[in-house]
Amino acid sequence: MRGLLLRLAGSLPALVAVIIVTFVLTRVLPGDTATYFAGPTASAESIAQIRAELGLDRPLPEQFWSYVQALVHGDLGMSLTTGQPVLTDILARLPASAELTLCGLLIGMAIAIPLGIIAAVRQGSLADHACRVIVTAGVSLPVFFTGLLLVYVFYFLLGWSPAPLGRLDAFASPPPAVTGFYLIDAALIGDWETWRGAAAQLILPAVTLGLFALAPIARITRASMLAVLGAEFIRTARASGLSSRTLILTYALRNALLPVVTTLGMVFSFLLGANVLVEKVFAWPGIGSYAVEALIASDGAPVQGFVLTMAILYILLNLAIDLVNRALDPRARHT
Amino acid sequence: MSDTALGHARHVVTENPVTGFALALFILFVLAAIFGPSLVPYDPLASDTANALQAPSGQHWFGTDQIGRDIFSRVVVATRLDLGIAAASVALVFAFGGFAGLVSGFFGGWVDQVIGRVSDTIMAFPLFVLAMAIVAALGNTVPNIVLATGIINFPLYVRVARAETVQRREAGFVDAARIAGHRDMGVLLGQVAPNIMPIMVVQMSLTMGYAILNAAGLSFIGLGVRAPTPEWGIMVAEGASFIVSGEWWVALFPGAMLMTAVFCFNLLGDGLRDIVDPRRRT
Amino acid sequence: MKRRSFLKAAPAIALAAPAIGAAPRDAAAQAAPTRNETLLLVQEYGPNSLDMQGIGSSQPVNGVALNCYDRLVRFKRKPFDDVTTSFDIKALEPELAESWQEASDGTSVTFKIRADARFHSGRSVTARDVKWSLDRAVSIGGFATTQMAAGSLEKAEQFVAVDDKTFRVDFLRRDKLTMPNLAVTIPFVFDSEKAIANSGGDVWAKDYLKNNICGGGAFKVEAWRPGTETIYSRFDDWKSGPLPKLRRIIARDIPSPSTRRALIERGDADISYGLPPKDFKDLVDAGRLKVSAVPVPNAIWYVALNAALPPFNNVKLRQAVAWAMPYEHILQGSLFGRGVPMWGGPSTPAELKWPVPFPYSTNIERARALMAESGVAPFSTTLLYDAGSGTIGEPMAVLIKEALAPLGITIELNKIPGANFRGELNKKTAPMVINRFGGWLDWPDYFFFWNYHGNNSIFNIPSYQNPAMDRLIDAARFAPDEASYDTNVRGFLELGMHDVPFVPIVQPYHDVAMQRTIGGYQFWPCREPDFRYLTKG
Amino acid sequence: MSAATPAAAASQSVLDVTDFSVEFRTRAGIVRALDRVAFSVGRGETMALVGESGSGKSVTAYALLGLLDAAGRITGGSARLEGTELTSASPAALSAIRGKRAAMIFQNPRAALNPIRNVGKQIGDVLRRHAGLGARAAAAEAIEMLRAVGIPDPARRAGAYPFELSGGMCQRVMIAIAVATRPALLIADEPTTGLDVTTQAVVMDIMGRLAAETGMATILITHDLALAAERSGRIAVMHAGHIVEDAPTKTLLLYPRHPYTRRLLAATPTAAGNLADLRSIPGNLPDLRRDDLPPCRFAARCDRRLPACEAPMQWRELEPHHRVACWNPA
Amino acid sequence: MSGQIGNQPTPPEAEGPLLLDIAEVSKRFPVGKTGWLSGKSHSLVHAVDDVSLTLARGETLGLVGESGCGKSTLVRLLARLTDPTSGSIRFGTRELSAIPAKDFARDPDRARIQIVFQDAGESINPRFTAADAIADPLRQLQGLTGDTLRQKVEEAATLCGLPLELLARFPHQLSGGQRARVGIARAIGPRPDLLVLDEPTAALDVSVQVTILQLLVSLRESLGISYVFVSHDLNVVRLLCDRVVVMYLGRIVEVGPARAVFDAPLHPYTRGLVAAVPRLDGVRADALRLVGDPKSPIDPDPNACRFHGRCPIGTDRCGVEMPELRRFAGGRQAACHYAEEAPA
Repeated sequence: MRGLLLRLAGSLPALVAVIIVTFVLTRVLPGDTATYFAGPTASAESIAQIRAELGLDRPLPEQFWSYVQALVHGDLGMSLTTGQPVLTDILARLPASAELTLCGLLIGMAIAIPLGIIAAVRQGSLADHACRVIVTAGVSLPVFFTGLLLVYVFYFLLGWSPAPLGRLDAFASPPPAVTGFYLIDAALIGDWETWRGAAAQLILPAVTLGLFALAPIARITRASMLAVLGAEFIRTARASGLSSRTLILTYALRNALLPVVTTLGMVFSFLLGANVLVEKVFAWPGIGSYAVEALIASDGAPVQGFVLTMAILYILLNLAIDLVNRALDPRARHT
Repeated sequence: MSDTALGHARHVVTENPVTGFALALFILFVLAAIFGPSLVPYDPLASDTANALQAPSGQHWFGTDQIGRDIFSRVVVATRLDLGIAAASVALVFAFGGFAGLVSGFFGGWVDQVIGRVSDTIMAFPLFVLAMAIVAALGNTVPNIVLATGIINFPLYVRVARAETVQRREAGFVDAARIAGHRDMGVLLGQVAPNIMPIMVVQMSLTMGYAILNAAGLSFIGLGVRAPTPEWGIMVAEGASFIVSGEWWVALFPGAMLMTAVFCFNLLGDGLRDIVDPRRRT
Repeated sequence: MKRRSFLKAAPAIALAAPAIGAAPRDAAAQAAPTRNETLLLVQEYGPNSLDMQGIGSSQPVNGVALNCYDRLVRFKRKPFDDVTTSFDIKALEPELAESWQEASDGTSVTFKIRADARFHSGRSVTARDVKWSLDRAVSIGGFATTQMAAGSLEKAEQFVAVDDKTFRVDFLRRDKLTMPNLAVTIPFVFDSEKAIANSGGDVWAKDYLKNNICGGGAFKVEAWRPGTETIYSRFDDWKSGPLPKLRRIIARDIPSPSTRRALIERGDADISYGLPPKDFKDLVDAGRLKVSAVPVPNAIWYVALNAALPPFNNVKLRQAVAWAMPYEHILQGSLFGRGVPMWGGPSTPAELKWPVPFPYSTNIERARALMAESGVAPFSTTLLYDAGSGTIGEPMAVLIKEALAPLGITIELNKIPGANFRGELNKKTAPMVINRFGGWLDWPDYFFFWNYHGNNSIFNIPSYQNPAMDRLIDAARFAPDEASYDTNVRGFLELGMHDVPFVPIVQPYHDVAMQRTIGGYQFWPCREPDFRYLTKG
Repeated sequence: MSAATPAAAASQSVLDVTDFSVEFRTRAGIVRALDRVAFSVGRGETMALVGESGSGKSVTAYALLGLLDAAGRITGGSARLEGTELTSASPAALSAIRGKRAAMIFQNPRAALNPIRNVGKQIGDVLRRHAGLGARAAAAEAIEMLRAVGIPDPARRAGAYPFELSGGMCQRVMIAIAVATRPALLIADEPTTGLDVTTQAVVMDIMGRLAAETGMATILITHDLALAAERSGRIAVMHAGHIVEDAPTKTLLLYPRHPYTRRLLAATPTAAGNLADLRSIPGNLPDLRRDDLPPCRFAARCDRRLPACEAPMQWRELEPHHRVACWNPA
Repeated sequence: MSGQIGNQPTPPEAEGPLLLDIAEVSKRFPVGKTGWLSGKSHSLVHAVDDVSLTLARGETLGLVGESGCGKSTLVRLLARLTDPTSGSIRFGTRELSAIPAKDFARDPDRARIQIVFQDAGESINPRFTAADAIADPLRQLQGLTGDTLRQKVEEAATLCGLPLELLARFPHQLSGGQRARVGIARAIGPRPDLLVLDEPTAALDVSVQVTILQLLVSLRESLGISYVFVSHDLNVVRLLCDRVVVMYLGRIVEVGPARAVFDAPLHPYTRGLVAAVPRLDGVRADALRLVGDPKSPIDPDPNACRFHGRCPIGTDRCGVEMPELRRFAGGRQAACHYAEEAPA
């Protein structure tokens, strides 16, 4: 536990750096927030007045100081595009992104890990090459392009998938928020109708993301399985006549999972970032599309809030990976 | 005994047809980048609104776009820019990230701490959004796109170079070099760097694909290369609105080209890794 | 096309099921609106506030103001075609006011407020509410105040609550725009008591009204998830017009235009707002959906040439550019024919209205000749356009770049993100800008005042300064009679045509696609959809 | 070499290997790694298989237990373990034999154990697979096995992971895994290479004791003639895929007959009084990928070479239990 | 730049009986990943603890002990690859311990102390040819270039019995014995006074080992180099070394003429060690078997004998009093309270 706390403390400098860098970046964005805020017919005076109101006329360090002070009080500022406090927006949208990303990751894992195992067990075989081509193709597809194609084919042409209207069909109402994950919340109250609706909405964007996640997961699974299968303790296990089931699952896979878990964490944080484009295509009310819109609109506060959220998520994620690694690997527990 | 690297490479290519295929594709892309502009049938910038949104035909192999430009010509001509951006950003991050990783892994201590913190900070950003923010803040010019793509790849290069360096820091040949009178920098650049070079080359090939995707993604969002310069990401973005209306070719061909290029670099990187990987070198 | 008609036959099963599932949970609704009473509208983006008077409100907030609040008056509705009802900008009809009377001396107008008018809170609407609301509009600053001023509504003292149901507006000056300006979306009426009670000390209850509807319009906002959706439900006690047929409106924000198109084409959405021209053209051609196409009053797509700075301060050069513009290519390539040509007109305006076709057309020889005459050597310059203009601005820019190259003008295209665009325009340094402008109040002098007048408002993008022009505009604005108005309008139109600081390209269409079952589409100056008249089934 | 049954085969032979040949297909050609190897090991007997690297001693063990990688295959001969033919056994049958009737331990014990599974479970896995024990019984028996190999506080150590144990401890765990099912044959492949000599002595003691107690046959594969001398009853010397000499340990050490055995002994520092007494072996191992391998693979390095050496090699039983594959033994 | 660097003939004033005089050298490493955040004091691994030894000119000193005894660290200390925590390292007349290891690379004495590494394959940069490897120190330390360099490389290779046609090969194209020769050629190229041999034959088959050992002997005779020879193989040490140092857990437990030490060890650990070495005659000294594992080298009790607890003859005294390295007849030393007692 002490180690974990230390790790957490160790990631603070990165967090501080992220806050500073984001602050500076959003301040040098070319847009003029005051002009935007003042509206099309504003006079120079009213723009100046708004600038003063927003504190944009003060020197940067002073602005930063007040930003940090607000941050300490949990105030991330206001979004100009939605007109809401950034914190409210992010809290409302984070579950959508997280649910989408997790599902994408799960789909990716469900396909990539078995593929990676097969490729490693049959190294150099046709299956190995095929696996390599498939996963590489997956990672080579630009997500924005995949998303568009999937919508076109599965919604517009085939009509198999529901309208890409966001998390739920327009006429359905979301389940009462517990976790914010519709699939979980709907399951909690046993509303399977809503569950199916939410799942149907989720599947295309999740597949789009999942395709992208295939390659890194399959690659690392294959590589670490290969390394493990070549390890001496596997030879010992074979020499002990253990069944191939025990051999592959208990001995090889569990060892091979160690680097896979680390990669999964990276892939997850990567997907959280990559889904900005997917959210855009699927009208997904997540934080990625929120950030992109804000960035395009030179709307600083949401961008800062988004980046901060992501950084915290990233740190928590690494912590979770550590925990999983500790659970899997006795050696990690002793450091 | 085909023990040389070249012999091994030949073996990998013949034993692994996928890598051979990727290599052929790669050569094709390079040729397109070099000679493309002088070979294409149409001026990639010339509009012809009378022939807008024509489906692929003998006249226009990949069809025409909204204002009648020949998509085939545009797609081919775009190769140079797209590969150029990717190559430049990869070269940039290779130089800086690779060196930082070397130094970090070799010296450890506070140097390692500082470089590690910088990497951590970059990693803590959602990378694509960071690239967007950099380009948005500095302006959407090609050098800035290159810079942004380089920056987001920095931690990856640091990590790979560092890990490889750490593995070799204690190697006998490092001590041997010290005994032979090399100082730290000499050992680092003269002994360790050449050894991690193959891995770094693999890394470069793999990140080329990612760099292309990233640049195209920026263009798709509207923060990339400026119109009317032919660039795959912009072309997909332009074509996106025509998919549902049935003019699929406007987005499909640049998208497919983009995919093929990324695919090619990824496969090539994989293949190179097999060549470099000592485990496959018996 | 065969493929699509086949697809159309597939029923939207996906939509039906969840709605049933949702109904039992909706405890508040006594009798939930049926599917035929519910409308699904998709649009690019939704409101960023519920208060159109507030600073920084986006275009869709007009729709909120329109549907959730009442004004004293509205424009008289008049049929446009079999799909669309438009309006007569010069005629008004009662909304919250059941009648009004202009004072005989012409210095004020007195409104009688509908006796049965109630707010959503159930309270009766009083003249004090109207006064508070209009006071707010002229005092709050930003767009609302500017718009009010455009109709000479500038001071709170102009608004007088005579008694509970009588309200008077005193005129500052004789302005033909005063009355119409009371019918636009800005001067809407709040439930002032409730607003003040919730204001938290702020005089104009800005924060509260931004997030809450506090009025008496035909619809209430049932749920508002910024950036995702806005759900409206009918106010059953609405008295300012016939009770709307629709009981519930779901307005979803779908940024991707192709998704919006797919939704409407597959029948999943009832109305789609803001599709690219290409999609509308296809939908019109396919003929399976209703498409409302109204040339946007007072509006044009234009290229502004910076008349204050070299090289475009040379009028010959501007004319050369106007002769070199690839008008037809732009209309086809960029707007897919969805617009009214603003070129090839007679050398003097055929009609005294705005917009009106300019006498230019694509004639490269004349352009070359004028270029030579101008004495300007070949040069490089920059053309700005708004990234938000999507599939229209960019092809237009590319075509212009290509078309001007033969004149020796090399153009670099500079796509500016929406938020920065206004800032860039404010700098007044951009040599060439593609933009679109249209005033709510459809008078030529209104457009010219904002765009050509030497007071150099932000919309005078070319920074055009010409005292003769200013005189003509001012004279027309406050012309005492028709004849002098006409003379001055003809004067500034001709001057504009000669000096061409703006090169008009086309008058755009406002296009809305809807299912065949949808009726009663109403077009207003603010261009936002009015749910009150819509029918379904 | 003829297919003669080795003379040393005792009545109670556990493993009989005859004419056993193995090839590896590599890119650079076919490696003839083992050529008509023949030996037997009797119950309770410890036989050492001695040779330099590349002589094929480990390949012999791997091939016998079906642990060769995909490139290797048995091209001929027979190997019978307690009467069961191993060369023709199916992979499943071999898997059932491995760990049950024939077990193997390896060098570098720490790497040879699963790093993330505690040692008790690793022993238990074998017991559950081959002895049909349930989880609980296997765990209990695993502790007994740890006790049997002399690990102090076995109940606690059963929960330990390999990284928490010393190299010597790990090798004892390996031995426990190997002998848990009381196999008839234990193959120890360089079991103490990499261990310190003091640890080596302890580990070898344990192996010897267990072999004595259970009567299992042991094949000790080592490059260390001295270790073989101390710990085996019989030594078979391998060179380039051939067994060149096979004799009781004392006989072999005192009266080596094959020129290679003599050379090997002369190069071993253990016995030498001073450095000048040591003699190297000239030349190198022949390239086993060659198609024209001479019948005697030592011939090119041999100073006793005769024209007769060109003839196919044959075993010569010089005296009972002492075989040599040489036309001109010393 | 080449002038200052590289080996000059051993200066006359350095002519003394001792080439190397190490006194009370210790090396401790902090363990555990501790940063400024944890704030707790470091534990230390006592890798080398209070070691003193001397090496005469032309002498070959053996260094034996089991893994973890500190041989490797001691080697790195004397080769000046790492800095001692305390103590003195005198080389000739110079005190080297004060020169930081990272500066020693350009020190004039760098050429005088060379190493032959344990794993010759790993110690040659895989991207360099044999010629590159041998040339490297000559170029760096003696500033040789061009033909002179080539000539010197070939000379060193010839001295080490390395056929010149192999010089163009990469390490993985060489056999183990050939690689060992490259490693030795590289080390003797700059004509060092002291050659540290760190298990140079550990990875080799006996037949090859013989040739390398014989090469080392002939080089010692022809070049007059002093050797520090590290090995776990007592037989080899016995054959090659004049004197031997036995280490246990970072400390010297016994020093003396090699044959005397192995024939009649004074220290109980040496006795156990010698007894554990397998013998060709098959005679086992089971009675002297050492059981158990060494103690942890982390923060050991400074007042207890390191061997205490594993020692067959130890008493309570050994747990409270660290035995000094005492002198015995025949130039022998041992660190045991009971060194005089005959083996049980």
